[in-house]
Amino acid sequence: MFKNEEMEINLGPQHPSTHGVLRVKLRLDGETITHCKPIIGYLHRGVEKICENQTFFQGQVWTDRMDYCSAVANNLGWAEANEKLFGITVPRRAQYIRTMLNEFNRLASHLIWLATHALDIGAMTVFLYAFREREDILDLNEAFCGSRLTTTAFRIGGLREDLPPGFEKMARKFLAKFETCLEEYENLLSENRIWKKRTIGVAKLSAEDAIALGVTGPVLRAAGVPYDIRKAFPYAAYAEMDFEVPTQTAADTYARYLVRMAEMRQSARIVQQCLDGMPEGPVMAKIPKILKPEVNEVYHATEAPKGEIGYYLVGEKGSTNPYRFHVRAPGFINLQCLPKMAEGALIADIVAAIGTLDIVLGEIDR
Amino acid sequence: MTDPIVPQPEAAPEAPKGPYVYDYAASPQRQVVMPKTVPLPSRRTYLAEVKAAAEADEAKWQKMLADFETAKTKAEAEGKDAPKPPVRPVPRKDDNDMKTPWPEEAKDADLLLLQACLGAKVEEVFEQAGELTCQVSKDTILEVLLLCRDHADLRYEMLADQTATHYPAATGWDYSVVYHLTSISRRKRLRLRILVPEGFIPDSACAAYPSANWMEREIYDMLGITFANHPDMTRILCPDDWEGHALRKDYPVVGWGQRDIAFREDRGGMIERIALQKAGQLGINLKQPKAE
Amino acid sequence: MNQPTALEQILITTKVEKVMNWSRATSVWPVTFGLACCAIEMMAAGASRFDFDRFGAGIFRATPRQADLMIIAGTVTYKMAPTIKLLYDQMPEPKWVIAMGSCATAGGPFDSYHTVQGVDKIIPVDVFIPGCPPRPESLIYGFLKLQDKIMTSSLADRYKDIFEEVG
Amino acid sequence: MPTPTLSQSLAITLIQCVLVVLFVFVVVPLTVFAERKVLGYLQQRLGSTRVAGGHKGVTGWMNRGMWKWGRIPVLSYWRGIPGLLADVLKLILKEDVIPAKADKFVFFIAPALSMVSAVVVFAAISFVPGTFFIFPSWFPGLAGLPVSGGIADINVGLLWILGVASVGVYGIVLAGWASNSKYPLLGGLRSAAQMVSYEVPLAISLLVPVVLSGSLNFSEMAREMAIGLSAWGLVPQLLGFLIYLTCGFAETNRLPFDMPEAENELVAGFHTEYSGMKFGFFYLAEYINMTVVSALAAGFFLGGPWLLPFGLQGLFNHLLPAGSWLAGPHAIFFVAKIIFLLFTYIWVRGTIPRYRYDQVMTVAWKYLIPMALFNLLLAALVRCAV
Repeated sequence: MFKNEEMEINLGPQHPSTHGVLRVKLRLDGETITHCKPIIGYLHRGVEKICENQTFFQGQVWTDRMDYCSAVANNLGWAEANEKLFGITVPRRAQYIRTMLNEFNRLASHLIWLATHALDIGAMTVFLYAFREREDILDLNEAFCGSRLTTTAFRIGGLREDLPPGFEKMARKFLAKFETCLEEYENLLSENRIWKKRTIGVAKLSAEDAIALGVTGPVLRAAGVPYDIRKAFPYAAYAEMDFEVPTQTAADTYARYLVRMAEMRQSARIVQQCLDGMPEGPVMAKIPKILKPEVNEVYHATEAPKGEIGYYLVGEKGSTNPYRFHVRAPGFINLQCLPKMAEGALIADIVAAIGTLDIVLGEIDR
Repeated sequence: MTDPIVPQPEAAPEAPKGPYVYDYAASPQRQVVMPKTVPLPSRRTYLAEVKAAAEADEAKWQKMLADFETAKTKAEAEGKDAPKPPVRPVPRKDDNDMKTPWPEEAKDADLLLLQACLGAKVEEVFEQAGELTCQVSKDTILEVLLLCRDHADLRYEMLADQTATHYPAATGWDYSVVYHLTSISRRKRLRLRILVPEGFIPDSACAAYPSANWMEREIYDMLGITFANHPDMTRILCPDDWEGHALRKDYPVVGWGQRDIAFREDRGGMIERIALQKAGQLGINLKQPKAE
Repeated sequence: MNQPTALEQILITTKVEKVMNWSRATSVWPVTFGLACCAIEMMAAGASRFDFDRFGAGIFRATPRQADLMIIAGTVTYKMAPTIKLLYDQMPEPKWVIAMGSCATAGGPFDSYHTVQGVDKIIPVDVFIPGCPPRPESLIYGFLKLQDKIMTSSLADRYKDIFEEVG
Repeated sequence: MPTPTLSQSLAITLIQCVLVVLFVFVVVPLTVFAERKVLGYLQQRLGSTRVAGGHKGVTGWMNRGMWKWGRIPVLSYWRGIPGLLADVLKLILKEDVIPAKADKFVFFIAPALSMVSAVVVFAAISFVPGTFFIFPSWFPGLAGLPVSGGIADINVGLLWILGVASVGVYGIVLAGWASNSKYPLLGGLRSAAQMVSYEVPLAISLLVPVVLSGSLNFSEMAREMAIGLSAWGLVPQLLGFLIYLTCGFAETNRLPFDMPEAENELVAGFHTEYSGMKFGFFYLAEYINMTVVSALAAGFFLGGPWLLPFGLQGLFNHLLPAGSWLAGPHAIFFVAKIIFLLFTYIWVRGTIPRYRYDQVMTVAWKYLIPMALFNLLLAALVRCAV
């Protein structure tokens, strides 16, 4: 008389909480998810193919548009991969400025994560507050490279220009107020009963599963694995910085929230150190105008706000274009664990799971 | 009702029937320049190249010396001034901060251990730019991956990245598939590489590292390499009915025209007529598509 | 047709149309639909510093059925194109489209195999906003231009094509 | 006072209806507007301030400031109000899409059901105790007749309110079902379960005023809760008030219980497929329901039209002579209390996140119902003892 029927439902590609154009095919038994399959590719723009047909210098503008929330981190990885390919040594001042901008960018990216994640769970005011602070960081971006979002901040071999006058003052002013802003968000969320109910124990991913699925970034650190490329394989000026890698062991959405909030504090700390210990000197290495590599392949990984972003470059002798340009996008790999997180959970939990993974479809689909 | 003073508009040019598409075959972007070289880094090739270059340099020097000798004897015979003795050319040193990373001999313990464990299955090991590369034979990749994961002295827990490259100019093989392994506990990275000919189906890495699932799907989508024992070997980025594999070197950047879709409702073929007129004015090559 | 006839001038329909246009221009509800980088700037335009809501466009509706405006914020790809067309068809008339950024306008920098070279190949666009991505100010300016367009539009113009077809 | 004839009483009822509907359609759009504004302030932005049409003519007058004092900082914040009119007008003018696979009749009737049940509830709520005003002697036909403060101050007022309000649930459930689409269906199912669950503690928490006042008539209950206790009802009944308010949030689908239309999960929930004024009906019905819930809460727990806060009661008793033609402060302060509660709705929406669906049910069945029952028991014991 009664029969169980599963309902198949499509989350996206146009859906308020899929952070762009992710599509998730869900099979529901009532409100419980029995099967979950993410479908991607709705923003596949052929970045890798385009870059293979452009010179090494031109490749940078496409890295901006991959993970558009953290363009500077993408630029940094790209620039360092190229420098590894050519064997370029970057001046120390340039390294410091890069580190500082990268950390500012981490703040901006985490703020977007906080904003959208909170909005997904229903706390709409945090969205607006986080965007308020993010605008200040974008002002810093704008002061440095003239652009808000797609920064094209670095060049192979260093920076195009030194910091503009007044930048340090702006940055210090921002840092001075940022701590109180963080406390403001935490007042709204950290001890909020509903927030805790919605996040504690939701979308769990154990450390073993996370490592097997290649998950990196805050999601892995929230599972108790202190793997941060800034510490494990130091690049830029991170070897000289004094910072901690925040970890949690609960491996759920709330743990990831705590990890990211702690990371924001650490980022502010690194920025402070960069500002205090900024060395003098040139910001650009001496390199020829046209770069032609020897036969070489490099894989350079850096710690983007979302996890490990790796650039795989193959250089062809005598050619100005990379023979192969491949990006190991953190979101692409991290998204693989969505079925593991969501199956058996309720439909509201998948919204939390997508939010906590902090995905950006631009880099997933490339 | 029309005003007699206003001249009548000229009759529109006769529009040929049928839909029109931009002829991408004629576009310069469509023309694919196939690479002539095989930029596959390898210590063996590098040594051979260096040796050949040194030999060529030596030969050139010998020829210059010989030329000088003949010129000298000729000048002596003719009673002219002796020509200047040749100077051996020294390679120009650029004044910049670049230090080209060459492939170096494998000294790292991991590579030596792999070589010892696998023996003849390892085709090549070398280091370049501080990165360890181990090229293994294409049939044994799953075995090597399992070894890297489980061996007590290796412990590469994570497959960070897997990708492939198309080398149309190579002989005997067409694609290289690279695996970037990370050891979180030992803070080490390792690159495994296999060379795969067209049509060969390598083993999927999913059995050793579940994270290979989507990366192998992406390789299949972009380069057309299928993997054996993969749970879901379908396209991931492009739609299922996509034609061609985009990252092959014989695939044009602008594609084969799939992107030039027109979903927009055309009321009475108006847009087509306008497009045709404009194209005619601009001298763009428009042609009828081939009948399916 | 340039000069309105005496009859048209005194007809009350034009006044009604004015009020209708005013109401439509004042309350333009966009559909929550972001594609790529421009979506972040669209969100920024809705956030505190720029506050899209000032112009009556702050209520982002999640469902196309209740929206008047679709902001194509980002790159349109071959895989996404049918969905965008479907969404546009699901929106009730009268509806408007803003193509935000160079990708939606003309493919932008992505002249590649999977990128549709401009959303106007799929759906009719009212306002194009250049920039990669456009700043929120640009989006607001484009939106004000759209308001001007709505204010000066007339029903007869909007359905001219259909009227011509019907005869 | 003369006894009205049948036609006269019909006319008076009609006038009352018009007044109440007027009240509803003034307060509700203003709530919609206030929602945008208050949320704006919570989020450090301005909210709606402009209408289309630039700086000239009528629209320019609206944009520069509705009134002469529109330039005064605080008052200028109300400049976006004409936008409300535009919203309604636009929704009416919008194309009305009915999905091809929808059940057309049910699809059509659902928003009407929602809206009508929400408005009809107001019949049993009296805004002013006793006489609202008496028609002056020059008024043709109705001279000297009193108009009471509610349309139908019936003896089963509370039953009427609860009964009719639950009909509104059918509107939502039917809307979800008739759309023949998956998100609305989920929204409809959620709302069915949620409404049924929350009506239980809601009704139980309203039983306390019934027990304490011994009546089901709205105005009598309000009087008993205010004057009988000589304090605001929430002083002895804080628990009841909190339970009632929580259930009120759930019954009106407001955050943190907006399960049926949870935007981030179910797109727009049960009204995903609705467009134009049909959607507008759902939208308005939600706000009318909010007003109803607030009116009940203000009536039973905040002193209703009877008691003013902070000892202002005595002041007003002195200022206004008894038997004034308008029972002014009563109506005004009752409305003020309603508005404060409406503000609370918006305040909560701007502050806290959304529950998950199973947690919503947990809250109802595991916490609210036992607490409400305990509260009722306590009230009954007190009543028996006193």
